[in-house]
Amino acid sequence: MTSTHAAPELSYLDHKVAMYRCQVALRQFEQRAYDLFLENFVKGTSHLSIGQEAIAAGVAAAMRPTDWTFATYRGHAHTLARGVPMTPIFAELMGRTNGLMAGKGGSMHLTSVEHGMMGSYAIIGAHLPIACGAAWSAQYRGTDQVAVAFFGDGSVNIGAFHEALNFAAVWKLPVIFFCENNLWMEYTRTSDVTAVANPAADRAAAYGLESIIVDGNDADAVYEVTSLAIARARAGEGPSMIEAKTYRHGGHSRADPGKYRPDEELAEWLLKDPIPLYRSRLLEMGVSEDDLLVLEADVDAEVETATNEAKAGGVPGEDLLLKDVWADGGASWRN
Amino acid sequence: MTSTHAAPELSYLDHKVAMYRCQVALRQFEQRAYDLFLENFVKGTSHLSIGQEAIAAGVAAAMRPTDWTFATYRGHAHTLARGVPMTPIFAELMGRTNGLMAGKGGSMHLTSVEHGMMGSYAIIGAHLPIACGAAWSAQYRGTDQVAVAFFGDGSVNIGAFHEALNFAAVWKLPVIFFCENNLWMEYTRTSDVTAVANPAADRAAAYGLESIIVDGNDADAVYEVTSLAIARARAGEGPSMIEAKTYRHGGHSRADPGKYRPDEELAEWLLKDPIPLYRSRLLEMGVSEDDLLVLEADVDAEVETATNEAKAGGVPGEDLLLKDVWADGGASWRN
Amino acid sequence: MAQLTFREAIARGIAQEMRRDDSVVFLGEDVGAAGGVFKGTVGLLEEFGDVRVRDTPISEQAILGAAMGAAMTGLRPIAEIMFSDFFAVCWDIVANEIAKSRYMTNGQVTFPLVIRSGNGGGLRFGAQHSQSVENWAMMIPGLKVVVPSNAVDVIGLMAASIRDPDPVIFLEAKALYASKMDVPDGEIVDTLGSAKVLRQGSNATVVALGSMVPKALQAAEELATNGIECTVIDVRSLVPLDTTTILREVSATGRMFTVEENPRLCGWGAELASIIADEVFYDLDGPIVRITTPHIPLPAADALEDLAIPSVERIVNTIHKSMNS
Amino acid sequence: MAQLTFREAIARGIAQEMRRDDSVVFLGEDVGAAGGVFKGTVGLLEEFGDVRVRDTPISEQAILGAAMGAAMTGLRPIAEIMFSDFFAVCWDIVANEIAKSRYMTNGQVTFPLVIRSGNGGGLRFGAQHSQSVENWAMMIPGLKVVVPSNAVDVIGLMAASIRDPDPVIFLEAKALYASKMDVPDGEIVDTLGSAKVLRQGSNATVVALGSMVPKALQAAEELATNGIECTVIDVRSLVPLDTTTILREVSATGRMFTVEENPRLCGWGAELASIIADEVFYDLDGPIVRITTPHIPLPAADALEDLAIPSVERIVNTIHKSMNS
Ligand SMILES: Cc1ncc(C[n+]2csc(CCOP(=O)(O)OP(=O)(O)O)c2C)c(N)n1
Ligand SMILES: Cc1ncc(C[n+]2csc(CCOP(=O)(O)OP(=O)(O)O)c2C)c(N)n1
Ligand SMILES: [Mg+2]
Ligand SMILES: [Mg+2]
Repeated sequence: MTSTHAAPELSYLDHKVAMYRCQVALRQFEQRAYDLFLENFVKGTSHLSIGQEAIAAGVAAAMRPTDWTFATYRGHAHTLARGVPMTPIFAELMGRTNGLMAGKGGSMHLTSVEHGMMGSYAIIGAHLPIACGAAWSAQYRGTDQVAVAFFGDGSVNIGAFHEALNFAAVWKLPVIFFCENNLWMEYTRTSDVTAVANPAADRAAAYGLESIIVDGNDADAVYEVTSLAIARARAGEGPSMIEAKTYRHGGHSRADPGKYRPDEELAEWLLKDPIPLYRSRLLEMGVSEDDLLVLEADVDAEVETATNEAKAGGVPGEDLLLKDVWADGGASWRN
Repeated sequence: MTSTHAAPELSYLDHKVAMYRCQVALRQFEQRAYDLFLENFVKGTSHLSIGQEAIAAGVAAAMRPTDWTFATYRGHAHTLARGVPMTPIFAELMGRTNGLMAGKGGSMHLTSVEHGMMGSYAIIGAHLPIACGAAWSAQYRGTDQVAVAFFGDGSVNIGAFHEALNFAAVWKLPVIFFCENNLWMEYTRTSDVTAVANPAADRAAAYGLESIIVDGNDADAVYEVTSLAIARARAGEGPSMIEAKTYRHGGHSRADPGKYRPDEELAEWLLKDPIPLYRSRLLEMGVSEDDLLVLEADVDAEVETATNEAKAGGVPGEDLLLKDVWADGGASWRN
Repeated sequence: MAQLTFREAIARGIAQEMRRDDSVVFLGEDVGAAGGVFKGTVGLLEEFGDVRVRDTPISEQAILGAAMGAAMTGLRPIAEIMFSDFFAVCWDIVANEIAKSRYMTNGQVTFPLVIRSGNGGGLRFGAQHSQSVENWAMMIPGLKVVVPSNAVDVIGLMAASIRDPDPVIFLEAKALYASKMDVPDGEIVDTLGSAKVLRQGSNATVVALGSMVPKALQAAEELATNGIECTVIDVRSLVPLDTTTILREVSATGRMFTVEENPRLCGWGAELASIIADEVFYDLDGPIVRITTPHIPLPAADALEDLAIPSVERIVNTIHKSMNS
Repeated sequence: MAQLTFREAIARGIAQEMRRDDSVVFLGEDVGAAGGVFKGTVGLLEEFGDVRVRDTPISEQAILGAAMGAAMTGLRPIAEIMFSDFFAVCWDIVANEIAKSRYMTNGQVTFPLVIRSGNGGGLRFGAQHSQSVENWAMMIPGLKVVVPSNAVDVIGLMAASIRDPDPVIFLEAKALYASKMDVPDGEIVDTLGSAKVLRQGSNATVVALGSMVPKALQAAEELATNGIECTVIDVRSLVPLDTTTILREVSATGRMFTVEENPRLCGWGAELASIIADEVFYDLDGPIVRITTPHIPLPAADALEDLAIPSVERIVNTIHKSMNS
């Protein structure tokens, strides 16, 4: 497939078109994933980012291929945005041998080390200190790699969040903590259970960090603010925390219709859908409707091909079951 | 013994004298505990509060007998200040049957529910959410009890701290989080590993709380600020966090000479020793030197008697070993 | 008499106790308005209001700390940990605080509380949302550990757990949430520490827990058609453990097989094996065999998960082979 | 050849490996300037500097998260958890993240890291600072678990653990920190998964770990004077487990006794008992008996702690009684 990852050397407009393509690809991918779930191809759970694509696209565009992403269970978008092809992700959701992790991880644990996608973590908060560790390793080895860890608004009340933020600040680690504030936890409104209005930004000061809030439905804004934070991190100026305001269009996970949310709230945010907004912006900037239609059709075709390739994958068996608990490739605990 | 707990109905001066007596009692008790350790009567570890007595005394004076204290492993002072007699505490340190918990808990876990001393907890941070639970119970049952949880400056970087603070704030619980900032963790300076200058106070805002700092070597100041916070809690206005600046004169625990601290730093803080300062204040206010000498001799005698009573205690055996794992009094896990 | 699912039985059991005792309160993530992510607590908020049924932040240490502090000051809290895997983020409160404080204080405090949690695999949730953690709890002195295998037991054991003065870890097999059975009307109260003999046979004793119980029963039926008659025991509670029943039934057949969902090492079956091999060694006619999930993290793919967790087929084959060798 | 204490051996083992491999880094609370609360890491800061030896905040999740992230990106971190009881505040990182991530990613990541920790009782530290948590780690697939019993093994097994590509939980018996022995000069590297037969006898096999090893040896000597000759095995590593040696030695004597410091339920001894009772059942001449701490939190008082943890006397009496009944 064409990489959805926008490399920084692109021209100004190409760069923006690439960010648009990325957002469209994330959207199309996840819509298809939802269909595949309805058709019972996708087993287990999955958490879609539909409505939040500008964040994954904007942040990924600000990263270098050698940088690291740490995502949550809601990690399809971040995985794709780092350039991981669609086929292995679809196949992973379906539990096939051609899956990104041969079916062993599933939707919540997408990982592709070769793309800098260092894992999707399904226990709230856990990956934040882990991202610190990667950043520490970059600092120690004197590379200029940066780690970016995404988390939700509901995740700011777990202990690991706090430990990671203080640790990163004290050690001046090159790590960006990126809060995707979509207002909701699973079925509970985050503001009902959080002592501050901006769950991440209002706590930045507690770690000596600047309070940064950005429109999470605007890929350009996300790109800008992340680029600055990454530049600071590379320059040895330590961590940043960014809070992006956004919304998930669907429910929390595949089984959830999201009915607990007021209709008006959803309607209001649908108007702020990042993809049509970005599309209009491109048209205003002179990109032609035809070019966009071609791009969109191209993504469609990519999704279609990937779906078919994924479905063609095999069913994993005993060999995979007992593979790779240990670095020797096996699962034996005895001699 | 005479209770070291100052009840609020005392006259102004009596109240101050009682706070002085409390501080002297804490100091004398712990000096004796240290001697007993050198004489090998006290086994295991113990953590003294010598230098920090104004906090225990000031806070306890602001509490009602029905209020609850949650302390750390550094809990001798808080236990005494709530009115627990010296004998069972000495005996607990010595592992005797007449110990406060018959030797089963030891120095780090002093508990006397009848005095509102709800336990001393030896895992950093754990008691902060537990104190929230007691406060929740008061709130639910409509009593006006308040929970006070003490913690050290080094404890602000553990996850449980963060969870407890947010939880208490959101549920508006009647709990006071009291930080005894003695500048040091075990052998590491807290400021070396903490992102903010005032470890607790600079984080209050992250939980929507006011930032409160007090001179922890001034029992009156501690009493005032705590009284206000408790009044707010009783009035349903939710939690407070207080940071008191203080210093431990000795090492972290019984085995530690505390040599890692600069001589000047220790010297400076010895000048701020809360007990002589408070003594001078009383003299200035017209309390006679003779009265103070009598009081001090009285405490001496109390320590002496308690030491002897404690030493007379028995050695616990099998019956205590297998007692009270369960509410039925036993330890059986099978039928 | 009404047909109830396992998940509906949870809410019924909790409601039964909340009605009779005002000191019973319930807290957890998404447990109120949403009725729980597994829909195990639907209707509780409506009936008991938001003072007794409380949604919390994602702060498992705070949830269990709050439950502990409330229990030691007069309430009888029920706390939900959504997936039992999340015990790992609050294990200190469970293992170091709740479990030990009564003993450490020489009995000054008591912890009448229940921590309920969705446990185990079968739903293709992957390694961090599918663990069977009954052995995590069993190995900590001071915790009672209850694992029901059907809707009626859910209600009765839930009631017994709530009324119990000690902390109970109540593990609900996620794979059973949708299972249904007829449940009698009226109050149901069971007893902790009583295993149930579900089937009697003379050749071997099969000991199972939670989601493995229906599988063990089905395996026993298949084995019977092959001439191997099995006693099947539903352990129901690991602490207190009904060793009386288990020792008796194993002695009677001379053979024991355990069926465990937990990964292999240090499971409850190992503990049972060690009890049997010590206390009724001379009654044994052959090896004690444990049928467990292999010692691996649980994979997400349906095909792999089905290979990992003991299946009826694997139980049948293992017992068959062992009895005929 | 020099006399070294167990605690000095820790620093020597770590230093040996830090000298040969720049990617080895070390972090923990009070480990640098202070040399560790148990003085197990004295001299490391001085030799390797504060970029490789780092003091951390009291943030166990951050410490182990950092170790994990560093290990997956090319370093070989050693992290200290001061007391093994504190694993409870960071168990998620250990059990859910470090242990499972290699498997979940189908081998994309590797975790060459060591988590070392002071383990067990004997110092009158009470229930929250004295636990033996080897079974906590053993029951989690994906963790290796190493427990040395003497200074030479500390160095060799530490080196092997650091060089091992998988995560190792390295538990140091606090009760042994002061023990001394002669240690050869030069590099010492041992092998994980190899138990050691310390004494050979024909009547019974005693299997011990960590702080229980010297007690088991002493008990064996006393028993010998009573005509009971015991083989004594030092397990040394629970995962990988040297079942070859253990099965062979138990089969040879026909009797197995385990000596465990952990509270009774679901200890490593239960796992061994279940392996023996399955795989060499027909070689057994009598019951398998576990000698453990009772299933209680550990009390603080010296008299009580001594009653709780298996003593030489209790080992002798238990074996004596069992062999003569
Ligand atoms: C420690 C822990 N507690 C609870 C959960 C269950 N859980 C999964 S997602 C979620 C809500 C998270 O909300 P938020 O952080 O806002 O992220 P979002 O799902 O909105 O992206 C919860 C409670 C979990 N995975 N881990
Ligand atoms: C979770 C946890 N980590 C580490 C420790 C070891 N420890 C005990 S006291 C202490 C220092 C605490 O410092 P501070 O909070 O400032 O309290 P102080 O001892 O100064 O009163 C440490 C690291 C512990 N008990 N619990
Ligand atoms: Mg959210
Ligand atoms: Mg301090």
